[in-house]
Amino acid sequence: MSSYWAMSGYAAYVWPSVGLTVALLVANVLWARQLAREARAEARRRIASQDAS
Amino acid sequence: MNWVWFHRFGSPPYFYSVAGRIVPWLAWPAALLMVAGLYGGLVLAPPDYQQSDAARIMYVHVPAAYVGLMAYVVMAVAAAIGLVWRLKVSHAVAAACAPIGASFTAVCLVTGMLWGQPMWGTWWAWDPRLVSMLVLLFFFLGYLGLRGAIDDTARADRASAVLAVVGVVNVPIVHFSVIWWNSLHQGPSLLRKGGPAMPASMWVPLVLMIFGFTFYFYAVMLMRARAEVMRRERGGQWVREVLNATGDKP
Amino acid sequence: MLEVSGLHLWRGERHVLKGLSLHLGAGQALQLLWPNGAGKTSLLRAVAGLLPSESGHISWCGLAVSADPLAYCRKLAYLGHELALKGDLTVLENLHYSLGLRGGVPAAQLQATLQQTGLQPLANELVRHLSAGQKRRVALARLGLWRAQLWLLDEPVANLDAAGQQLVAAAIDAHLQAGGCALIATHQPLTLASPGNRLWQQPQEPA
Amino acid sequence: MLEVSGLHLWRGERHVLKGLSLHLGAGQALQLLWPNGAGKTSLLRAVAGLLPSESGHISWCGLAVSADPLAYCRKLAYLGHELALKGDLTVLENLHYSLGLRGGVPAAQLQATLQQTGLQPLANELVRHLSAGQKRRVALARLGLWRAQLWLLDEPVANLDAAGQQLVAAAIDAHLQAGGCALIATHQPLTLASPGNRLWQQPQEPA
Amino acid sequence: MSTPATAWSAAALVVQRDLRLAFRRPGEWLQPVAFFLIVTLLFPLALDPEPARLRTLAPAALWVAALLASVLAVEFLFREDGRDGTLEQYALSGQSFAWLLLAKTLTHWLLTGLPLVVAAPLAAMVLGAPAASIPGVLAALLLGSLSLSLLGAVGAGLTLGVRRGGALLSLIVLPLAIPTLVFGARATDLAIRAEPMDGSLYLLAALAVLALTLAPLAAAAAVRISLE
Amino acid sequence: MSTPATAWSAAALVVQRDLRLAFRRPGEWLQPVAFFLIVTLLFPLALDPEPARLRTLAPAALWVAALLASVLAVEFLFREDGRDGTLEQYALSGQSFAWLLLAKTLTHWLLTGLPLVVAAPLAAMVLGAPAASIPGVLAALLLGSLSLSLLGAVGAGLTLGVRRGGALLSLIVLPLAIPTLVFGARATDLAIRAEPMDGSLYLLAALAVLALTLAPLAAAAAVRISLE
Ligand code: HEM
Ligand SMILES: Nc1ncnc2c1ncn2[C@@H]1O[C@H](COP(=O)(O)OP(=O)(O)OP(=O)(O)O)[C@@H](O)[C@H]1O
Ligand SMILES: Nc1ncnc2c1ncn2[C@@H]1O[C@H](COP(=O)(O)OP(=O)(O)OP(=O)(O)O)[C@@H](O)[C@H]1O
Ligand SMILES: [Mg+2]
Ligand SMILES: [Mg+2]
Repeated sequence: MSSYWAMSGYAAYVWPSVGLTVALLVANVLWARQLAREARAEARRRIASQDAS
Repeated sequence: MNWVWFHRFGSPPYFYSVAGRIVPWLAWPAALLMVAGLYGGLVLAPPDYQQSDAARIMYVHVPAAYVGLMAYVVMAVAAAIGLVWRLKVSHAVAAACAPIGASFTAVCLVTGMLWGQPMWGTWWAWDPRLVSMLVLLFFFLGYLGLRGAIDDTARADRASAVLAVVGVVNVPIVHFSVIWWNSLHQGPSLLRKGGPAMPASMWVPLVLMIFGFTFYFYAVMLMRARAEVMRRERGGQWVREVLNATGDKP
Repeated sequence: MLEVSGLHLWRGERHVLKGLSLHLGAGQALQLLWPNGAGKTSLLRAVAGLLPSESGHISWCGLAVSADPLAYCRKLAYLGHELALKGDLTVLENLHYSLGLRGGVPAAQLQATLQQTGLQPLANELVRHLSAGQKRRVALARLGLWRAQLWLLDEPVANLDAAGQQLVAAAIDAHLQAGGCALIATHQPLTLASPGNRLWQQPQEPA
Repeated sequence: MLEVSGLHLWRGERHVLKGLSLHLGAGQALQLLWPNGAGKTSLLRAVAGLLPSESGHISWCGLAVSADPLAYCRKLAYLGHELALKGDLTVLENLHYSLGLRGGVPAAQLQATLQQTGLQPLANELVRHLSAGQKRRVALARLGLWRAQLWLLDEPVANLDAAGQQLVAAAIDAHLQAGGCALIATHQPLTLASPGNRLWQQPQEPA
Repeated sequence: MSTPATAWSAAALVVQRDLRLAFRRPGEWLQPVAFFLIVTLLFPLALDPEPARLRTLAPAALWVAALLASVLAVEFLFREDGRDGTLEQYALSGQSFAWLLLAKTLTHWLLTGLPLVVAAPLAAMVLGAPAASIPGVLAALLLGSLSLSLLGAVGAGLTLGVRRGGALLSLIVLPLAIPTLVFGARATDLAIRAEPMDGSLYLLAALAVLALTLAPLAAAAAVRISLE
Repeated sequence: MSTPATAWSAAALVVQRDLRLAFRRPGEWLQPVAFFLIVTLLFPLALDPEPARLRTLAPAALWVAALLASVLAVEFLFREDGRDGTLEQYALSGQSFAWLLLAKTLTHWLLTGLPLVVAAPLAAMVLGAPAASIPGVLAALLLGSLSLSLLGAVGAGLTLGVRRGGALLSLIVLPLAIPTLVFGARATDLAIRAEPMDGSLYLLAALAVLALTLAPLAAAAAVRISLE
């Protein structure tokens, strides 16, 4: 198993590549969801205040 | 030619609801394909006879490169449509492409450098393919910078759209640079006359990854575009209806 | 001529104008005397098209301003807290550049206005070298020369001495007489001779 | 406390102050009501030491200010046309940094002043997001907290609504009562309760 | 009604006006040349001035300096005319907007690009280029600076309405300018080594022609947007 | 009466304030680094990228890029604080004006000079400098960028009230900066060739100390004049 993780000596190149990619994939999803949440929250606040007046 | 669907899709409420329905159909296949592709590429595929296990970087490098380029093309096409037909939705799509495309381009560059160090003995070389990919990143950053620097959304849309369209000349340069100039970088090995230059156990995971990344790109892009469309129309009647329909679910 | 109805305006998270409506006919002036932070500047900027409004309707001579924003822009003159004068240009150069945008004015008229606003001796002075009130006077001269129909004035008498304040009032009166209209934010009510002059004390009350 | 005599001041080619003299004792305020461009701002800046004067003498408590400029600076507070507020900092941050240079104030006092000037709900707002009058109020709050003996105020009531103008007058009265003195350039005479209040209409007449 | 001006006479008017303005304010067009000369002069100071070594760097130093000078200069191409409404009037003049902007850009090149070319012999000598290479260096810079001005016009149009536009402008223009930089420096290198440089010059000429046809269109679209 | 702030606490406040402002507006301090990186990147593109040749150019390219980046950045050092009255209040604060401006200048260096130093390894690698030379390159750039910021402050003070100050600023600062440039590039050259570089570093340090003592006084005098 450890020989697998060692990637025949290229571990220092392979795993950072994979790690960086996966991290960016996850971050992009979270970022998009955050934007959607913000957009909805803002719209909701505005509509509520507009209805109140 | 029936243009009705085109105009329908250009209306924000229609786009918002249809895109919302499409996203899961893209996201789940994307996740499955990427898991399968990564497993196939990192575990099942045999080490390359020349590059040994370093070749496994291919499974993230190549799809990231393809999707970075594709993101630019999608962005430029959406921007051009927005310029010509003045469709807000189209501009929102272009704006959504840029950050994702920039991150894929950055992934391609970084993984390429991490691959280059063991293979070529250098992190970076002033090679046409590498430089043109770096220029692609600059175009993405310039697009984002220009969009951020203009306060008025409509003007930001149109100005950045011009830049997106101008920058599209760079895409064929990236792709054909290995053919036009003699390059350090590898030529095409997948889509070439006579079929892929590697065994199926190597190219099948690569193809899975490419499709997975592509689906992923469209899924996240549509998510961003929906948020963008809603942000622009936050006071509008259809937003009110959409929010009432979804209740207080976040 | 100007008709605003049901205007809602947000500044950041603050709901500043809540469904405001107002009407301005030819020869009319409306002075907003609202307290600090009530939304005078915001309203003027929204009417000028500088701030997008969430909802509400603004029309000019019966036509929605969004229908032809460029034509509408040519009809209005906005004078804000910031005077849009370049300190590194002289008074004349500043006037030349900003009037050029609207087609320019004959030299004789320019001279007459300079005379009137007391800027004659300063015409070739850099604006950076003027006192606060003198800068205001330059902005005032420009306003008169633009020949717009709708004046949007944000505290036009700030920094002006007594003579300057009378100058402003006279300019507005002349503008109204010529069939123009004016929306004015101020903390010192101007005494205008025109019958079409109204004051508006609080945003909650109707105009 | 403040004694100015024979002050000559040139701005560019313009001889603005021609041998001006004035005296301000403890508890006294002098309001300059000179017309635009007469040299109010120039005088205040010269007294603050920001403009070098050609000739003339300025002394504080009998001592020439040029003898120990730093000590004199600590005694004075200057509020000019430019408010020295950073748009990208909040109200509290702005106050914190500008008061810190003079030794800072206790938190309780800060809160009390914010309350008084109506800035409490805006304490954590970026100054960029404030209206013109709200910005003025921040500058006013800072002025009160500096606890200087000599106030040099350049149009302190510009942009302020009626309530704000009373606030300024009250602040000046309190300052005079505490033995301070104030030199004020303004176009709207402030009604002060203190007996030491004087108006000065034209630079040609003596104060 | 006066008859509308022909395209040529309209362009001539634009060129004349900009030239006259420039002669009133020489600071504006002297600045890029000064910058170009200062930057190239800094190189011999920063390197130890051994001629052979300097000479190998000359192409890079010349072209980077020219590129930076032209990007800094182009910032002012449309700035003032945009502010004072002249561009608006051009857009409404009934002449092809792209054509008028092309005239403006070429005048700008006459005023800021051509002086670079004129100053280039001095800069090249300072950097140790042999006298025989000067014609080649000039030819490359002539074609290259033309492309750079045209590409800069696109960037200047896009950043016209932007507050602190300078940094953004360089981010936009530099990627576009890379091919010109690469081929221009290569041509200069060949000239200094006294090798045949026709190929590179043809490429530079091709780039200039491409820029000449496409850049005015893009610039016109960009300027129109910021006038809206 | 409250006790006046000590000189140190006053300086700390100035530093904190400018750092906080900078974090609210990252564009401002990212711009010089971006410029520095782009300019160094242009050099390999303009040369043919043969490592040995690139390496000889590296010191000059690094230092010219750093100098230009720092001159472009320093333009904004006093601009905004001058416009909104903050400098006036500093002058009246009862603290030594030169001392407060020194604090401001050092913060500016932290925000624009230090990032150059941080980015320098990348730039040096791009230009083909061997990894072993990086510490030396960094040390030279650290000392040099400090001097450049301080000299820039004098120029920024002098051009504070001047129309279109940018060009004038570079004309004032570049001559002042030549010694730093020369010794800095020499130190870098020695580092890249793996030769002992102590002498040059001492000289750079001496220049930095000189700038540290004299530049704030000159800057304070200059700013005072433009406040008038
Ligand atoms: C920073 C360095 C690198 C960059 C910027 C880069 C960029 C790219 C790009 C843009 C593509 C997609 C081009 C297209 O098909 O349109 C690509 C594909 C590819 N790259 Fe890289 N690359 C780098 C380093 C490397 C290294 C070191 C290797 C291996 C030794 C490599 C191997 C490949 C392979 C095998 C492909 C797929 C080619 C195909 O099938 O079409 N790359 N790279
Ligand atoms: N930097 C300068 N250079 C040359 N002249 C100047 C400069 N600053 C002011 N002046 C001139 O000095 C005179 C006095 O200006 P000052 O700003 O002191 O007037 P003021 O009384 O404050 O006027 P206001 O009521 O308009 O604020 C004015 O005529 C002005 O044009
Ligand atoms: N950019 C902004 N972001 C967030 N809030 C803002 C912004 N600009 C203004 N505000 C807020 O909106 C409200 C109205 O501001 P506005 O400038 O319109 O007031 P005003 O009536 O002109 O006041 P003044 O008499 O002080 O000029 C204020 O409470 C202010 O804090
Ligand atoms: Mg206001
Ligand atoms: Mg004044």
